[in-house]
Amino acid sequence: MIETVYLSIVIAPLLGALIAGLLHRQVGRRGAQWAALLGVGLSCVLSFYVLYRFVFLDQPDFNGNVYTWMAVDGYGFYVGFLVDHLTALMIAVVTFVSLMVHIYTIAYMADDPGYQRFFSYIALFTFSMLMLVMANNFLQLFFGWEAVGLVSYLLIGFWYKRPTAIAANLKAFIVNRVGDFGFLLGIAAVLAYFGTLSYAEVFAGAPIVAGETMEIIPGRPSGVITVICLLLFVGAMAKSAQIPLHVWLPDSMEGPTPISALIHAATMVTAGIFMVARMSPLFEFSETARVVVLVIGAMTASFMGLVGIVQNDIKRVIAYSTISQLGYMTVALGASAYAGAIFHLVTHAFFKALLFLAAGSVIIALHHEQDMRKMGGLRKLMPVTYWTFLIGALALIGFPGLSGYFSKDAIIEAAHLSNQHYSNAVYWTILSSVFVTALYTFRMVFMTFHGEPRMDDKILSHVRESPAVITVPLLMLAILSVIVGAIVAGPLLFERWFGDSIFVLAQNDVLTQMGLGWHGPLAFVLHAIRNPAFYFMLAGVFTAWVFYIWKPELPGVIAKRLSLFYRILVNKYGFDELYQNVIVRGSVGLGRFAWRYGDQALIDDGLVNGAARVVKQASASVRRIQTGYLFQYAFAMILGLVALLSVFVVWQVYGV
Amino acid sequence: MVPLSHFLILNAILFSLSMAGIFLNRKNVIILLMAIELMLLAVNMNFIAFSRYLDDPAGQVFVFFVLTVAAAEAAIGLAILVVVFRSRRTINVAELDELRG
Amino acid sequence: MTFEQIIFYWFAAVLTASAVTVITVRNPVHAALFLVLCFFTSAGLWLLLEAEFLALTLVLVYVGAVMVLFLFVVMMLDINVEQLKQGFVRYLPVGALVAVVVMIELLVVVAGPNFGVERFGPPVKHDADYSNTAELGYTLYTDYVYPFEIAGVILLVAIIAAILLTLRKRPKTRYQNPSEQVQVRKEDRLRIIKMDSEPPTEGR
Amino acid sequence: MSQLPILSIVIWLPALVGVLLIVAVRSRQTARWLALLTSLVTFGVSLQLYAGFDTSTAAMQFVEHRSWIPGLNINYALGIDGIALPLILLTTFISVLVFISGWSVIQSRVQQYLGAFLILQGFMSGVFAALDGVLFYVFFEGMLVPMFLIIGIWGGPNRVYATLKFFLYTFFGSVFTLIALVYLYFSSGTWVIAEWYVMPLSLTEQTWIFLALLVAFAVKVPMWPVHTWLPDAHVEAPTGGSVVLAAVMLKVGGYGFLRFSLPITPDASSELAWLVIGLSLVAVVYIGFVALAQDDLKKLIAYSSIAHMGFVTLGTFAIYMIARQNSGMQGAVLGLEGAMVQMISHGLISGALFLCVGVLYDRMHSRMISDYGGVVNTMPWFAALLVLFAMANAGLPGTSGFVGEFMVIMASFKANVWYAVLAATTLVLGAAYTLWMVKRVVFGDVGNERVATLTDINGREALVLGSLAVGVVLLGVWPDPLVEVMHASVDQLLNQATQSKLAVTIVQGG
Repeated sequence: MIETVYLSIVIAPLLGALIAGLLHRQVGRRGAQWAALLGVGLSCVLSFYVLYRFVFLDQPDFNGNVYTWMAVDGYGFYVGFLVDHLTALMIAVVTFVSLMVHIYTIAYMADDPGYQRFFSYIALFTFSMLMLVMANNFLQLFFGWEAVGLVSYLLIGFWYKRPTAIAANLKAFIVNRVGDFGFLLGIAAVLAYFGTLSYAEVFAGAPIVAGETMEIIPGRPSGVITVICLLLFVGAMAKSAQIPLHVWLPDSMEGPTPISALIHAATMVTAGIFMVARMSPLFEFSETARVVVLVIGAMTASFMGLVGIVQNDIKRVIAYSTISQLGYMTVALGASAYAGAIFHLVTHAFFKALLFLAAGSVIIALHHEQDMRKMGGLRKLMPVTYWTFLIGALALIGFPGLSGYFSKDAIIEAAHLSNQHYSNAVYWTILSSVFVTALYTFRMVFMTFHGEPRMDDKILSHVRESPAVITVPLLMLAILSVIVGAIVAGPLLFERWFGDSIFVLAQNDVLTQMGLGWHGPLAFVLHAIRNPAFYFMLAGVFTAWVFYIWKPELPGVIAKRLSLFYRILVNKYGFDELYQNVIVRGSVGLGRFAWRYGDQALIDDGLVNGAARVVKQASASVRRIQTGYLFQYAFAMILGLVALLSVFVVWQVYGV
Repeated sequence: MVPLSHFLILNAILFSLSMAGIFLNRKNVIILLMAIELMLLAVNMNFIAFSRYLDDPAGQVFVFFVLTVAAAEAAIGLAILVVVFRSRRTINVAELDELRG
Repeated sequence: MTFEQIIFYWFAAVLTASAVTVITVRNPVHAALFLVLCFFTSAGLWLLLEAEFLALTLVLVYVGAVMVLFLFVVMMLDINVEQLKQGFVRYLPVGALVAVVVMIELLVVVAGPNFGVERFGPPVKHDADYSNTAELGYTLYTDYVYPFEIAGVILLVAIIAAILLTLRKRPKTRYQNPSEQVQVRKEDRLRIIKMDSEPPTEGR
Repeated sequence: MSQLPILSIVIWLPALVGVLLIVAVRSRQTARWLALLTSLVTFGVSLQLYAGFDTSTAAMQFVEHRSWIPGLNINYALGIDGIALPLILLTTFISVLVFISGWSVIQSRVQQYLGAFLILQGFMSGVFAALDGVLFYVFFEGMLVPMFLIIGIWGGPNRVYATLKFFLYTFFGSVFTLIALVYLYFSSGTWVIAEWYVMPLSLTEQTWIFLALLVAFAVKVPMWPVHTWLPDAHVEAPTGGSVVLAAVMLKVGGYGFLRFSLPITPDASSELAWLVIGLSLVAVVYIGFVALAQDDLKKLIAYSSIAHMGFVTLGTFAIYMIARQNSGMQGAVLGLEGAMVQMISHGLISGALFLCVGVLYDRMHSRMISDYGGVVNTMPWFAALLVLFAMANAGLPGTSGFVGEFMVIMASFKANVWYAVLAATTLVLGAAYTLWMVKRVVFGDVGNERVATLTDINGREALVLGSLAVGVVLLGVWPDPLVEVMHASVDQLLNQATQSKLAVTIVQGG
């Protein structure tokens, strides 16, 4: 029975996608919309049913295969599902956000000619994401992993006429492929050393394999688990946009806003976080890998947050904020606070989807204007949007009581308590990033909703609150953004709700340590007064207020004073230029070089045609012997005969 | 009584002379053909001499065949020569270089 | 010196001398005539070797047919002798060298000890009624009958080939075609036309 | 098992009808229907092979055996095992598509074109089914002639150069094969390929035979650096020719390694595995970069073919490196079957991509990427299919392109980490060159007025591309039916390929 439910959760969005995509002419706009909506809606309802069973009915974990993908060489590759607490939570989040986005899309994409296509894509995305989170083995995980990449590719390039969009989707796919490169190698390593790809068997075998080493560089053994974890983490870095593979995420904002909310904020980008959490039984056995995770996460959290300060495109600000928040989650992973990462993932999914959708609401109200310098003063004109946006922003900066507060604070505290290498530095880094987060978030709030309107009068006169299909999802998400933290913080973080889904070695278990000071959510909120993060946050908001409301000329002055620093930030540390000029140009240049000089010059001209040329020249010189005069041929024959005869005679007669 | 070796020596001389003739008259096909006839003559005489000294008529039979073939060859060679002359108005071998590569 | 030896040396000397002349003389007609002399002397030598039939054949076939053919061709063609003799001297050394080398080699082989010419005794004396022709014919028509027939075919081929090669269609030549003459029908020659009878005109 | 000589029918029915078309059929329409019907019947008959195939045994099945040239001990012997079966099915399947796709494209000498294809189809099936060395060689060479004509007569402007290059390259290789086969015959006294598997050979002999075979098969695959004929041939070939060339003919090389090199010269294969693996990795990485630099659609796909075929040879020879690891042979079968799957999958994908190029070429008569742009605006269905095939070419999971690459990378990781690392670069490179091409051709605003006038695929093209798409997705989602037929044969092959022949020699000598 429950198997049917699990299967339906996955299949329903797929059916919706297929109907909306392949039969789009037959079913029409409404048909496609309802097909996708019903598919995802059913999936969402069932997911919450499953979550309900896990939370209240103590549902046992499910781990079963649907069919044999391939059985070779003693290896079994299956398509199968693992549903435990972690999965149950994830599918609920994914389908809920997806459903909200579906509803929102009805209005947002109403005038788009690719309406059916869009529904098909997002339903397909939901299917892929569910395959990813419900996988019970690495192969299916990789399938889902790549499938979400594919749909992300299709969706970023949804408006395929825009050159920027199709450049962004290519970039997203290729960068993700770089991650998959590591990910697939990681899977290969798992298969090679565990002999199976099934989670259960791999995790069971992890303590045994933990002692083994392999020689990647001859003579320098490295721990197998460390290698596996690092390779897998490369995949996570691309998917979850960690430095230096983050470059695709800001560009992916070329996609329609619902996509930014669904894929590039709430779900797909968290796949990496989810994956690492899922692999906690492996990561726990590699301290090196966790240090790397920790440091990368901290770098991403702080550096990308800084970039957010100088962006003017509202969606890009949110995008950089997403990267920064993903950095926080990664830090949590590195500090072994996997539950903390998942917790932040959940809360972030809600408030970031909220922010994106609210931003989308603004954008559509302003006729697809995304530049914040042409916004302002929208507070009165779009009250619902404003208030939901503000809730999202407050959740994002971790205002006490809102969901983001619990999750982010847990992460900071986890970094504080962690006894990893560099954890101290990491702690201070992410603590200071709280200030940055608050600064750019409220810069965005102030520039968009406060102050004087800076748009054309024509546009201004048309601005009005968005329709219900947009505001309802906003409100739903806003409510969740407020309450979810307080509700789930306790069980999720400190009461081991995840059970066996997440494995933490006792000596790394920072959350349990932290749980000693846990006295319920209210106490935790009150605790904020004694929390340095709180003051960092307030400072950030205050700074934003000073810069963008009180003295709006200040940012320009500071930018001029610190022009070097400013330019670095505006250029996003030059990652894009570096990749474009060195790697992309370099690859194409290398390809051209190899083709021109390797294939064409060396092999074709040198070897192939060269051989022909040598023969031709040789025969051209030899052919001069061929005079055409019969008598010369006769002479040659006679002379040859005479010569042979002479040899014979001398040899025979004189017996040389 | 002439010993066999005398015949052989004579034929060797005759053969060498005709070979020299091929070199010397390389442009004149007619004399080339004549030199070839001369060569065959030398060979034939060897056959006959051996036939005589070995008392085996087979050698003479062979000469008979050689004569047949030589006659045929001369006939066709001259016919070709005539055809060549008709088309080129010369029998100068130096101008016949169709085989040139 | 026996009579045989005198004849041999005399004929040998003439043969050698005329052979030299054949290859050196300018005029092809002279060369052909000296070649005829070669054949005659050779025929004499062959008689000495008791190959009467072949000696006569040589004279008849070669002198009578082949050399006449040569002469005929030489005279028929308008040959520029001067042009053909060019480069004669240039090739003289190499020709002479080759000739000498070949001759020395042949002599080394033939006259040297390896070949063992001396093992051959004097030729068998035949009876007076010995017929070389009969002996040759006997061998030819028994052991060598198939090669003989092939030789006949070769000659036939040579004849046809020579004719074919030199045959020239002359469009203006007038000739009778008997088969056409025989096949002729009445309709080809005679046409009977019906005409209206006309009254005599006044002018007549 | 039925008594019909199914294999002979699969080989000779198309070949004979092909001859008939060339010499006797006047009407173009008759020729088209006849060719299509023949290929359909052949495909139907070949499905009988799959239906009647016994997956539990490694023995040859559907065996036919007749004496052919008794004086030289040459037999007309046919049979298939789990390695040949999928390739024969691929051949017959692709052929049907070629006839459908070329329905109205070729207008000159239609009968001869179709006839050449039918003959080609028969010969290709013959190569995979031959059990006798001479028979194999006859088909192996015979294949070249129709392909030579197809490119040479119906090809592009530079076709003479391309055909010459194609022919000389492949001929150069096959001369060495002939020498090797003749040597094997003289040392064994038989042309039966299976007998050669058990024949003892010294390492020196094996090395020479291996190298001789390597030259031939490397050209066919094609491996770096004897690959440059392929882009030229593809560029000049008509669409159908490109499809068959990429989809089936290249597979003969990979099949040759499995059928000849590995079992006949196991020790030399082991000794020289580093060489083949090295060349395969060069093919994957170097050619990946070269593909990135192409401006010509067909060249790009051709180079991508070379890179993908690198996986075939890598998977095939990785088994020897796994054998040296001293940690059991697990993974070796994965490599071999991965190579097989990669061949089948590449057959479908590259065929599909060339057909896509054909669809574009028929409309615009240009192969240059820069002449296109924004095709999706006017040809949405086509664009959808092209993106699907491009994704498959980039090895997206859920398409057949992933399965083979996945298996080979898994196996090569067992062999050596760095093999896997280099092989896995295809994930990035493959995606880069394929999707960059897709971006420039399909996406964007309408590039020029010629693109604006394009019409979407018609029913015939949709049928062809659609059936390939179904195949690609089906194999990607559920590859088990394909690999299942291989298991027994591959297990046996692995035994033969890793059983040293040198020990046998010593036993016999002592």
